[in-house]
Amino acid sequence: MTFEPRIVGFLCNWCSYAGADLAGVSRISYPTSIRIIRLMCSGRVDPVFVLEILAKGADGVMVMGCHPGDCHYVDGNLQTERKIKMLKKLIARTGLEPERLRLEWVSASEGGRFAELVNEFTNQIKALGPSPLSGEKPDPVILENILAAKSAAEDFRLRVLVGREKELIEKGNVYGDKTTQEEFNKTMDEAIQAEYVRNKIYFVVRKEPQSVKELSKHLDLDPQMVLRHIVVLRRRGMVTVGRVEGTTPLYTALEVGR
Amino acid sequence: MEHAEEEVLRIGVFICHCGINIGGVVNVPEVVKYAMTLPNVVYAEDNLYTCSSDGLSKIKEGIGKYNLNRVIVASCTPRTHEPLFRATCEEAGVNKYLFEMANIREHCSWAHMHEPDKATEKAKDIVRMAVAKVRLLKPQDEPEIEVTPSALVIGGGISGMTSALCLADQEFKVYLVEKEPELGGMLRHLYKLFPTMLNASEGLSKIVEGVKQNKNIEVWPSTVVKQVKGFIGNFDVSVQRENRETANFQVGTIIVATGADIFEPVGMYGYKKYDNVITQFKLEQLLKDNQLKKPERVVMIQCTGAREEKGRTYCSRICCMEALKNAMLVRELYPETDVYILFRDLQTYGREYEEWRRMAQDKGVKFVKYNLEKLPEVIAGHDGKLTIDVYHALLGEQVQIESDLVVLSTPLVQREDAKELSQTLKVPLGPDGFFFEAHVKLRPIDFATDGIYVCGTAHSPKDTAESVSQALGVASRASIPMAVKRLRTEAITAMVDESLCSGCGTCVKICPYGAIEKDEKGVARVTAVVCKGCGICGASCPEKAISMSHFTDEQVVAQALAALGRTVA
Amino acid sequence: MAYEPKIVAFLCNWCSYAGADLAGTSRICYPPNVRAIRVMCSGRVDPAFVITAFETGADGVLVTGCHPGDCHYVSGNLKAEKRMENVKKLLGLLGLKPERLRLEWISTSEGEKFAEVVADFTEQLRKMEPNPLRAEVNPRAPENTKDVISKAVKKTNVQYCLDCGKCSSSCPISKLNDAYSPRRTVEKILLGFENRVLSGTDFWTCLTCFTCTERCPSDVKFPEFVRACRRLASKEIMEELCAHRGIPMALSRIMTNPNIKQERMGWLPNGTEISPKNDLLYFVGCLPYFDVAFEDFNLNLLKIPQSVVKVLNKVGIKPAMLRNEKCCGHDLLWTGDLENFEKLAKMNVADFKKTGAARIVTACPECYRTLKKDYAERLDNFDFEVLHFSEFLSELVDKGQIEFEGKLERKVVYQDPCRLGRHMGVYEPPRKVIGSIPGVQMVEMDRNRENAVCCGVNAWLSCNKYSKEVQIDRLMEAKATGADLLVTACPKCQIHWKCVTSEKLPVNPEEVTMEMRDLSVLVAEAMHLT
Amino acid sequence: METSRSVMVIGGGIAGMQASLDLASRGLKVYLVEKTPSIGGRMAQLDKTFPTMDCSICILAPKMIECFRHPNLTILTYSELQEVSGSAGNFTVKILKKPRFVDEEKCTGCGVCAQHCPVEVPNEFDMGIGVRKAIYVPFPQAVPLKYTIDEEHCLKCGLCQKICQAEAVDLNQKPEVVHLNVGAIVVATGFELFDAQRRSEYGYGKYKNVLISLEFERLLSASGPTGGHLLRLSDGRIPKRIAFIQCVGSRSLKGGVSFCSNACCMYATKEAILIREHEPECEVYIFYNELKVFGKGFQDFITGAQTHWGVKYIRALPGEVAEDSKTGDLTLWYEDTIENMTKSIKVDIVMLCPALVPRATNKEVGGILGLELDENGFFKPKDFLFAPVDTNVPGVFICGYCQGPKDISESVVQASAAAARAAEVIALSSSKGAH
Repeated sequence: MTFEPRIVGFLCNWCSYAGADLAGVSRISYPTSIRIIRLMCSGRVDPVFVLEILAKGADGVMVMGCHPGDCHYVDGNLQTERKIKMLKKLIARTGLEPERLRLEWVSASEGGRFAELVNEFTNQIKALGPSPLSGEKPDPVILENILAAKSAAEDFRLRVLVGREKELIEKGNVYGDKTTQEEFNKTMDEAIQAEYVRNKIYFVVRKEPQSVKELSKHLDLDPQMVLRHIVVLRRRGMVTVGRVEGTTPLYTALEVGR
Repeated sequence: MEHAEEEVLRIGVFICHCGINIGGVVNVPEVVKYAMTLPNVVYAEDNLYTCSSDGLSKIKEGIGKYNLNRVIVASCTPRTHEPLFRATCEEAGVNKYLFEMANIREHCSWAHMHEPDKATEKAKDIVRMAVAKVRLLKPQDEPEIEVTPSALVIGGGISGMTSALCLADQEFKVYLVEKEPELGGMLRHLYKLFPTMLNASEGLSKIVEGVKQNKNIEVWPSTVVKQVKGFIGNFDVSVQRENRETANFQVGTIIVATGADIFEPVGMYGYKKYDNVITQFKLEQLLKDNQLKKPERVVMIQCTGAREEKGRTYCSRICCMEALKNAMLVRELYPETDVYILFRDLQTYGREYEEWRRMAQDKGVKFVKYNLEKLPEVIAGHDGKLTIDVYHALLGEQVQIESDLVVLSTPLVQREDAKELSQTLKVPLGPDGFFFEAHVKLRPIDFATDGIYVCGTAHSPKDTAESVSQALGVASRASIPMAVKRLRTEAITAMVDESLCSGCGTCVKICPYGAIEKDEKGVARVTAVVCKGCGICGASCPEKAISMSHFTDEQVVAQALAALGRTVA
Repeated sequence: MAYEPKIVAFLCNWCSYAGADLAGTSRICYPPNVRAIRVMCSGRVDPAFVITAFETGADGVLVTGCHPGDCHYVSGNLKAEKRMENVKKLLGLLGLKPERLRLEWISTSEGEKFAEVVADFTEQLRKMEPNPLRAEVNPRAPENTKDVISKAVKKTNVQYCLDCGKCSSSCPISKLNDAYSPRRTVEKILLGFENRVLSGTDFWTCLTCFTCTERCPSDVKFPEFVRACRRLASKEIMEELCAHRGIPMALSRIMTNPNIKQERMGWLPNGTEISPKNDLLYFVGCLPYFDVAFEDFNLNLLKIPQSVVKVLNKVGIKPAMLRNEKCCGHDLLWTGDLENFEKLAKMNVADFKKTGAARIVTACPECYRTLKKDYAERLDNFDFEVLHFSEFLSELVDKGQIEFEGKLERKVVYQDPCRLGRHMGVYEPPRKVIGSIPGVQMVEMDRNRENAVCCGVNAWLSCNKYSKEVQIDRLMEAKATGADLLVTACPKCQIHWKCVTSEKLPVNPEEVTMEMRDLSVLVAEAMHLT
Repeated sequence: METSRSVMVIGGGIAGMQASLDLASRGLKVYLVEKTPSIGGRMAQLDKTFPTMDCSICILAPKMIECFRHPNLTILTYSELQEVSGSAGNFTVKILKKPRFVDEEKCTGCGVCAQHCPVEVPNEFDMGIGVRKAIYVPFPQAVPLKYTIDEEHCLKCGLCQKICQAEAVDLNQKPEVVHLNVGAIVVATGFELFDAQRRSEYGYGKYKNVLISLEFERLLSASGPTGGHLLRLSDGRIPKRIAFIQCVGSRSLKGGVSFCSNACCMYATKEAILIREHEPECEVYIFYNELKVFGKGFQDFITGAQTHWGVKYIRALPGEVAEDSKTGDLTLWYEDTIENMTKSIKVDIVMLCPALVPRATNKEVGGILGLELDENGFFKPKDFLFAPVDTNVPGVFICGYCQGPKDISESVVQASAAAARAAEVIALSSSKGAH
């Protein structure tokens, strides 16, 4: 049978949801693939939602908000944009196609546009095929990666960076010096990479204790980097030395209340 | 919260045919059957029109008969019908926040009318999603807060006084704070007011009297606002008099009517270099005090320091009329005196002012258009005269005008102390330096922060009539909360889990409404009244310490997973 | 009583002048009344020279040239002959004995003949009374330029100019001629640069077609402003720009002379009836003169008054008419000669009164505007209802008093004359009349009614390459409608268009040549009255 | 004298809605009387609003719904003022509710009737560019979302009656008179467009590709007849060059109105920017006489249009527009008053900005209420300076465009002002009543 994508759409109450209503009112048909969730503002979309849903096998996720400037909540939609930007980078690392996540602006008068977008996105997903995480036997590797990404997204560091982006770039930090978009992106990318890997390490060693060597093979990462991450994880109280085999310490995960 | 856990969920689902709008596409009975299979659904039925009066009574019946404590209506868009059904639930004793709508018309039957089967499947999913959410919903109440029925008006000019009088007439107490020792503001310095040419002093004295007489208005001259704490309904204001003595008021609302200053064009067109180069404002005073000696030729230069490429890019709105007015006054006073107006675009807008241009033309005032690219030059001529060398854009040639009085029309600019006030009140200033309203079109005199309003030239340059309109406007806006006395706070608000909050302040920065501040413990505290419930803070909180009532993470995710066919039971 | 006539003689250089010389060298005596002017060829003698000679008081004009065949310039003398015939006709119309103008062939060897001709001509003139036409020169009261202008500015709303340029971009001329812009003219006036304007060509370039007036948002009546200021503007430039050496204006000036007794009713067809007194007076206008002046165009313009009278008779009206009707003065008024205009107006009105008429009908839009508006404004005793013939006809159509015979299978396009349309707002009556003719299919040019385009010249001024472009453009527009007949209600339109099409054309003549007809003639035809 | 604590607001445009909401939210009973079948007014027809480029209906619809939901607010659509007696604090009002031939109680706005209605007529809301049925809602977001049968075009075929399962269609519905007792009255009748055909030199109504502003708004609007695709009506081609002509009928001593409409320079700029957004290839020229940039953010908006969007401004009001009957292209003649040259330019579409004029019906409304009108047909304020929203009749207030030219924000401000005065009057007269 043909593949019917499952798409979850987060729509803001004021523009996009109204736009979807208008599509219906104007009897503009589009694929049945999308399931709409109404939020007051697209800014409410927590990166964690998206990763959670992808982990549970959604074939695609659409986030829709008011056009820049139209936001009912001043600039909530710009916050959304930053989050999605970060998310896509994060997802890209997990082996899942970042194209499965999409952000669009749809105004209350753009019923036609809404339909077109759903149609377009559905086709795009069809082309990608079913999510490797959907169905009975989700791909274990990608699943693990996504869960790592998810806990990275729950983590303080990435969230605070996203939350402060506007301020850092426009107003400047506590010392009043501004960051350029380039500088910021650089920091952001590093943070994403680091946090993702760390959480990955955490998930790996949670299954069974591992040595730096093994880890560096598993993650195909320079042992030195691995060690550096482990140091951080230890400081965070997420990882500790399980046992020592000969001279090689094997690290294991600590249960952390999350 | 706890009791919600204990109680047994009893969900009722009411599915609407909407005539044939839904029923014609979606197999409603099948959806009803399906709904019954969902966890905690104890009752489901279909109606022809759920929103019709008899459909509504069916809901009430259902609630009573099956003592439902959660209700779902699957029909059209909540954006129009949710309030109706919520009200129905309340009438039947179910908290309105325990109601959820499933939009199976706009988002389903209408959009997929050619695929009835898929539409039916989608309808089931939508209902399932609603069930998933409604199971996690908690009853909410909308706590009310008291509003102090008094207002603080900052600025004793025509705007401030007009607002004050209008509020006072509605029996609200008004504290009118004026920086200067005297009431009256800008009008005290003006001669005649366009378009009626009334003497400013005449118009002003009536109003000042009115204010002084009014028992509900407390005038505080020579006073400035020092500190403002609190939020709409309950502001704590402390003011300070010249003589350092301070005072505190409790007010429900605050009106900013601080007016504007006139730009001093030092170094432009020989201002302050030649003493026969003066500002339009100065000319008005000379006319007022009958001090103007007969000039042979007057040249007025518009847009001096306004509509610049950089800096003051804005148009000051009133200067053209000011110039026309004074030009005519001069011609009336000294008919032999030539008057030239050097302009860029004549802002003779609205009902009267085009007619004003014609009046000036009738009176023989001469107009010369110049361009930003080729500004006029003022050159010293012999015996104290000045030569204005201007490129006449409409003739395409350089024209020299000898004049013994050059008058510069300069824009209104924000006052120096406005920045301080904007910080005290936590309300923004715009790029042009004037106070920045919540929305240019639909909330032109509100601030994004509830309970604080702006009017008059503090908002942007405008004439007397326009200032009065705005002043009356804010009087209406401010009287709303004070008239209803109590404010229902939005139930959909952010909630901070203090145990998780690290006080990083991200939410404080991110909230568009300044609804979050750090309390003495250094953790975030949400002012429910001010919160609009967008949830941006929740989605951004680094510690995930903030959650949104009625749109909690669990609820949203549950809905999403239900969409994927993975019911979280 | 005996008087000494003054004779102006034009002598051609090659024959007659030499002849006159010979008379002298051979000591042949002849009267001293002649004043000789040497021209290279008798063909050089412009009718205007002759008219001017008479206007300024010559009792006789003698034009002499080589004998036919001897002309140094092949056929110049024959042209002269034809021209002088025309001038004689004009003099006849003005009630002046044609013999006062004499054309003689005198060769180099005919010294005696020259003397005889002069002697004989002098004798002949002595028998007549002195030239009655001598127009009085009007010493114009000195005026304060600034006052005239500021009055005009107020009267015509010039001060309200918005500098929007609608006038210039509506003006048929400034679209072609960048040097000319009503807006800039106004702007200069308002800034006090009037001398620059008065010494330039601006005021003489305006067609006074009222298109700008029609469209100006500030209701600036530019043509009327121009009219008010023309009396101040440079006459030299005007004369340069004036077509036909100013004959028409000269004729009008001559008519201000109370002594003249015109003979202008010759065209009246037999069988038609007019009456000395009637409620309706038909004001013909200068058509009899134009018919002569523009004979070469063979428009036979006299068909117009003939048709009018026939139609009037047909509906049982014997109109009053003026045997000594004077020019309405339109062209004088629009070139700033107020004094002579007012003289003509007064004389005409005096004559109108004699007929006991209450209504005046005319087929000429210029006369129509001048009587209805300018007479009414300037004379306190003007109490007549003035109608353009088209209005009169449409009344008849309404009353069903017109019987058309058979069908007139023509596709007709109508040109709105400026003075009838934009000046006076008469757009529909002509259309109604044309539309009511059985068989006629009426089409419109894209630019019609208030947007119609002028025929290109007014008051014989500034007839130049620009006006020609305007005319050709307009004729092409008319042709493009697919109509086979171009109807207008103004004789001048026909004259100016005919003039342009009779010259060398920049376009294929096919695209512009059209059969033209005056409304009155068309109606007469349709009523089978011609 | 007993006072009514309710207010009648005449006109359901943005001004009327704002005044109503202010009054209702402060606890007074409000009757909002609207002539057409839906509230929303002119703003609902706009695509975007300057200078923020907000989607007009997006920011308006919530307000409309708020009006509809508000417990203190009763909307009387398709209704007209008939009679008023009494005085400030206590007016008695007669309203004529025209028959919709649809029972507002029963109609659920589902629209099945319109799908089946055989009669198609040009939709006024879309300025006649789009079509609607004889039974219709003017636009999808209409409030109340109740259908209306337009008697003029209805064939009385009864199809809608058969099809409507809510049994809402009632072809024998009769006009109904509603009696109200109110303490104050707010008038907000808004504006209409100057008839551009009166400036025949521009060929509106004669040339297909000469449009007026509001038609253009609908053409640009995503919910408009072309779904927001910018097309030439004559041949459906995408335009490559568009010219705006300002001051059509405004600022005129002759053939128009004497005043400036305040909004045209800005909305033309807005539409110009939208064109450049839709069709970056399409050149846009704005022919103006004076740029009116007096409002907050206006100058920056225009500067942006010039520098960032490449909109060309030419200081000239064209003298005439001519059509090439074969191609439908238009030639504009104008004198560039800065270059001092008379030129012509060929364009695909000419967009006229006609004067915005007070409604002709102000005479009747004014007559019924005893209000003075000025020579332009605006309602006269009692004192232009210090009582701009008061009128010669105590207790009757004016706001929005019917008081004088205004843009949206100025109208909103004045609406609140009128609300304040109305509330004041009621407060004062009831306190008097008390004593």
